[in-house]
Amino acid sequence: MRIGFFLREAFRALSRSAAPSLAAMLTILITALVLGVFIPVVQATTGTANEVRSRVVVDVYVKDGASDADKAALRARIEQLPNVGSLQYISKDQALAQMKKKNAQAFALLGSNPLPDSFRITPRDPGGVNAIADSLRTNPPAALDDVRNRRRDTDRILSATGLVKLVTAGLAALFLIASIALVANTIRLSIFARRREVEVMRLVGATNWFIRWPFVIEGMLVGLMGGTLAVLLLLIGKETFVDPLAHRFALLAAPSTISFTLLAVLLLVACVAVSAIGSGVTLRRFLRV
Amino acid sequence: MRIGFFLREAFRALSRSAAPSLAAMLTILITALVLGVFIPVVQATTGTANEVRSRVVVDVYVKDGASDADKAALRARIEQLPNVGSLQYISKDQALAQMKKKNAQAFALLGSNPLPDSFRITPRDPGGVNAIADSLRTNPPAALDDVRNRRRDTDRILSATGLVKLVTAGLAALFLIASIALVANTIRLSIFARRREVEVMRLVGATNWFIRWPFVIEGMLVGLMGGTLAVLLLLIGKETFVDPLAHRFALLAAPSTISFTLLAVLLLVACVAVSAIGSGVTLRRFLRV
Amino acid sequence: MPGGSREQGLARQRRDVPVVAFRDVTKVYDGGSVGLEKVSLEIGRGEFVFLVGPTGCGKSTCVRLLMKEIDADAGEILISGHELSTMPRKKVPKLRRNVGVVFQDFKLLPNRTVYDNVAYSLQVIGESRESIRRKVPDILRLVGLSTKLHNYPDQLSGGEQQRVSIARAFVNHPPLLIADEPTGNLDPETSIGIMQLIYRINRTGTTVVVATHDREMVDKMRRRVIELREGRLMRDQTGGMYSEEESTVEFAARLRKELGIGSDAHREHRDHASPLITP
Amino acid sequence: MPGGSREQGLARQRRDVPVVAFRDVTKVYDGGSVGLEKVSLEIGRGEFVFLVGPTGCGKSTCVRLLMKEIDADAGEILISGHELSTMPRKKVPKLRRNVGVVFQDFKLLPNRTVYDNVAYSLQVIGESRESIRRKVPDILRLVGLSTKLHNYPDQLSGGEQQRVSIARAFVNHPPLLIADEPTGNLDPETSIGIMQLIYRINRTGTTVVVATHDREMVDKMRRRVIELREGRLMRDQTGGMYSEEESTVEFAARLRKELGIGSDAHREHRDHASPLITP
Ligand SMILES: Nc1ncnc2c1ncn2[C@@H]1O[C@H](COP(=O)(O)OP(=O)(O)OP(=O)(O)O)[C@@H](O)[C@H]1O
Ligand SMILES: Nc1ncnc2c1ncn2[C@@H]1O[C@H](COP(=O)(O)OP(=O)(O)OP(=O)(O)O)[C@@H](O)[C@H]1O
Ligand SMILES: [Mg+2]
Ligand SMILES: [Mg+2]
Repeated sequence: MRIGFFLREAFRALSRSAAPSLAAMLTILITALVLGVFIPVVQATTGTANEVRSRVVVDVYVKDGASDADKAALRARIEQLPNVGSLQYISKDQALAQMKKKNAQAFALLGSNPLPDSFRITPRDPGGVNAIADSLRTNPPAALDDVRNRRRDTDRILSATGLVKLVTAGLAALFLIASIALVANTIRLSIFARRREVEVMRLVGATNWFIRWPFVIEGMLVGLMGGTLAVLLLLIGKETFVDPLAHRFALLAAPSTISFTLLAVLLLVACVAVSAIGSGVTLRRFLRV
Repeated sequence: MRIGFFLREAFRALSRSAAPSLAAMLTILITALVLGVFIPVVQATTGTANEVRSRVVVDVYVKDGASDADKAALRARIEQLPNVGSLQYISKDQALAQMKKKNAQAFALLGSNPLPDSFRITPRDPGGVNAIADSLRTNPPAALDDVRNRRRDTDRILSATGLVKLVTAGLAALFLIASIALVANTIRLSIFARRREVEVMRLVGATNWFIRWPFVIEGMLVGLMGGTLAVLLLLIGKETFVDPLAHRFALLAAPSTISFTLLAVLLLVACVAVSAIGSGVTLRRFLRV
Repeated sequence: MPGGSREQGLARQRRDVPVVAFRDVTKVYDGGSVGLEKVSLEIGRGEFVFLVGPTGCGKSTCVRLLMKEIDADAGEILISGHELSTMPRKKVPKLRRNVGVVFQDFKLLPNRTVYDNVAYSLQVIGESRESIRRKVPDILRLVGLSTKLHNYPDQLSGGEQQRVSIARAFVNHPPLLIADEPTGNLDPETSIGIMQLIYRINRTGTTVVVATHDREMVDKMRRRVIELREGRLMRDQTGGMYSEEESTVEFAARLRKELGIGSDAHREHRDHASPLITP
Repeated sequence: MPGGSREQGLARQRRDVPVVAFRDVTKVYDGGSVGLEKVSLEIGRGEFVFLVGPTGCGKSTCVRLLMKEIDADAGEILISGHELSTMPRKKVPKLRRNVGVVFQDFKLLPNRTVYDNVAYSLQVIGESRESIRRKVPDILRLVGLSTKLHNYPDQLSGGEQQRVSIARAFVNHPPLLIADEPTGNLDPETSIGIMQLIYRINRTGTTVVVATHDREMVDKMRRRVIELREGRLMRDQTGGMYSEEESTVEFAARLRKELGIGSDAHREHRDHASPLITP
């Protein structure tokens, strides 16, 4: 019976004091929409940055004519290193084939194969790539001819992707905090517009929770409606813009982003929670009559 | 005298009905802050994308032993093409020197120079790069040996940077609209909380503009305060986070972004304008008593 | 706009044009409540009229119609010859400045002090700051609120709020003054003071309409009485027995005598008490 | 919480504990206005007390103190022996449910209909829906608002709003009923109906405190009168001349006779009119 009463009260408030509730809903709708667009973008960006970082490698050239035992020792030495993700042996023939594919003209007239055998190390953490190279250079094994980690290129890649990740993470944090603050702020104001009502309820003998529950339920309804509308708009946007575009940009490796269903559920839960908690907490100030 | 009166009225409203004004200010502060962070990021991203796009080139290889006249004809033909930004002649010696710099080992043992002379075209609009190559391929001039525009690489670069530009532009538009909607919404609600006051003023014989001016001025003050706070926070953030980081990421070509002063001025003007106009427009609804 | 031109706005009208004229005015609220039904009446310049009737009979509806806060469904309402229903929205503020109203629910501005609430009435007509600084304390002294100048409405008792509303309606000397239940929250002594004030204002030529339940006051004042009942005009009678030339002091003295209230607070206290002590 | 236990809350107290006791209560508002100054008084179970005094004397301050809407600066306030100043915040709602208050400014909930405003008083004490559906129309018929059940407060006249406030205070039969100026916006006939209702409630054992300016009503009712002046207690007198056993019908008849008002609306209209027609 109580829950029925609170629900009816919440619906009454929604329909009678429509303006403040509508404003709260609009704020939730907008922030959820922005977040719903932004979250996949952040994920895609971070995913791409990580993908680029994973291309950072260390090439270890083997001395021409090194014995198989020396090569095995070199391999063992490399495998012992920390932070080695995967290790690939590239024979001089494979290397030439690759080169020719990349630059046919330059290698077309080549008589002999000038390229050495090599190991290609993909580090587990791209940030530690220079450490791998340095550790091999100090006290080099017999078979080692040269270590190449294209320090300039690597540094630039790491630097750029690091910056991208940092900026997107910063933006994401900023937006999340801003969204919560904006929603809380609007809810606060929408309850402020009805503070006289709350005061009268107190004077008539209503307990704090008796007053609060309808507001909290109203907050949940407002959050649910705002969130649902946002999800619907996102769905429409996805169907009409993103999916056709995805086709156009099919050449790119699409980094995996959150599934739409999960995103929708997350947004809805967040909207309802922030709105309900915001309502409940804000009321406290006006319940001290 | 009138202006003095309106100003006093606005300040009175600010200090007496502080809660709604404060809420409006908070919303302005937050959205301005988010925009203030986001605008330079958008600019940097777009700038970087453009910079990457500008690296898209078409290499036109000249037939070995082509006559000077033929070469000149080829050059003239290229220069006639639309969308040619800059044209650079690379002799076979220059080409070899470049190659050696990039991959010393592979070219170290080379006896003769296998590379041809070439022209490098940088298109004005990178999007039209394939059109240049195609137009040279159909009906090729005598000196032309081959046209290389690395179609796969080019397409990927164009596609990726195009996506980046599209997404950032979309996000920027979304945020701008969302910010304005959020601020307008809060102002609407903050005036809604004082609608009784407005109705009484009407009943006492105040004209619409007599009522409106103080609200508009209050809106300007609220916008100014919110904007100023946002600019201050941005400045602090810039000094403590961005500037030290910029040093760390100095390896990257920093794409030029809006100057902080210009950004601050833009934000302030936008805050004041949106807030003042929002106040004035919202009032209309309550002035119909 | 200079202070003088306002009064002229109405004064320019021909002398014999009634200040207020209702012609078959009907107002039915959404939901079917009858506010007024075919009410016709005229109030001449300088008249003092009581509007009486049981609760819900349409008194406040009359006031709201006169202010053009609501519009009539049928019939004509004229103020100094101006039809209200055809009056453009832009002219409404000017109308309201010429009609001082004491609202039944006071309608004070919650974010302004007593002083500023009253001053607002003068500010809307563009009065100078000096003149406001002179007039406002004057009128607040008249209604007995000189010690509460800087209180906000929610820091006042019911009767004090009512007196602020009265002061605000009076302060700019409107040619037409409408008081809706102006003494509902006031004790008899203060009520007489307020009625005396209204009488004085009436004697300066201001047309006065007072909606009230204070039957005794109405009886004793011997002025014209318009009675409504369920939105219909039931009675429109001129008392006729009072001397037009009664001074405000005489007037107050007579009222006090007839209502059995002493002229000073202490006497009133004893007089008031007596019926309970000696039967 | 079941409806019955509320009343017991106060009834459990010893019979001779006064329902209300003020001991040297002083309330000075921020800004220095004196609300009450060293007021001591006791009101016993089942008493009917008038609280009178000029505007701003502290009547509403008393009411607000009794509701613990504000706290006293000095002195003790006891309700059925419970000290208000030491009462924990959590118990305040229970106190307020046991005190029905008619507020001077009505304090209706703007977003609820007349019906829902009154029903809210019952909902807070957990009354069942059936019992609410039975009681609310009953009490609204008693105050004469059965045709306005679904109006919102801003669609009511001043007097109608006041009667909603009265109905809300009565509906859950609180052991203590406080009415702050309950007839300020009502015509004499309706006022008598309301006073008759309050009298009837008093006769069922409810303690009643009525703050009012209606001197005539106070005189005629012949009940205990507490008079305040500038926050000080000036008088605390028991009328003593009325028969305790007067029925509500006799009571109303006597009031009508003494106030010179007919018992039905039509007669009242003629009677009311007469003093102005024939001097
Ligand atoms: N906004 C409204 N919507 C619907 N009905 C209304 C509205 N305002 C007033 N009424 C109804 O119109 C009738 C007349 O109301 P009005 O306020 O004019 O009465 P009144 O004479 O001022 O009464 P009181 O003496 O109680 O103030 C009442 O029955 C009331 O319920
Ligand atoms: N919140 C407040 N802040 C400051 N002063 C106040 C406040 N409330 C009341 N007062 C002052 O306290 C005094 C008593 O007020 P109270 O409301 O008790 O009077 P009252 O007897 O109810 O008068 P009325 O008959 O006019 O309603 C008044 O002088 C009033 O100005
Ligand atoms: Mg009325
Ligand atoms: Mg009071």
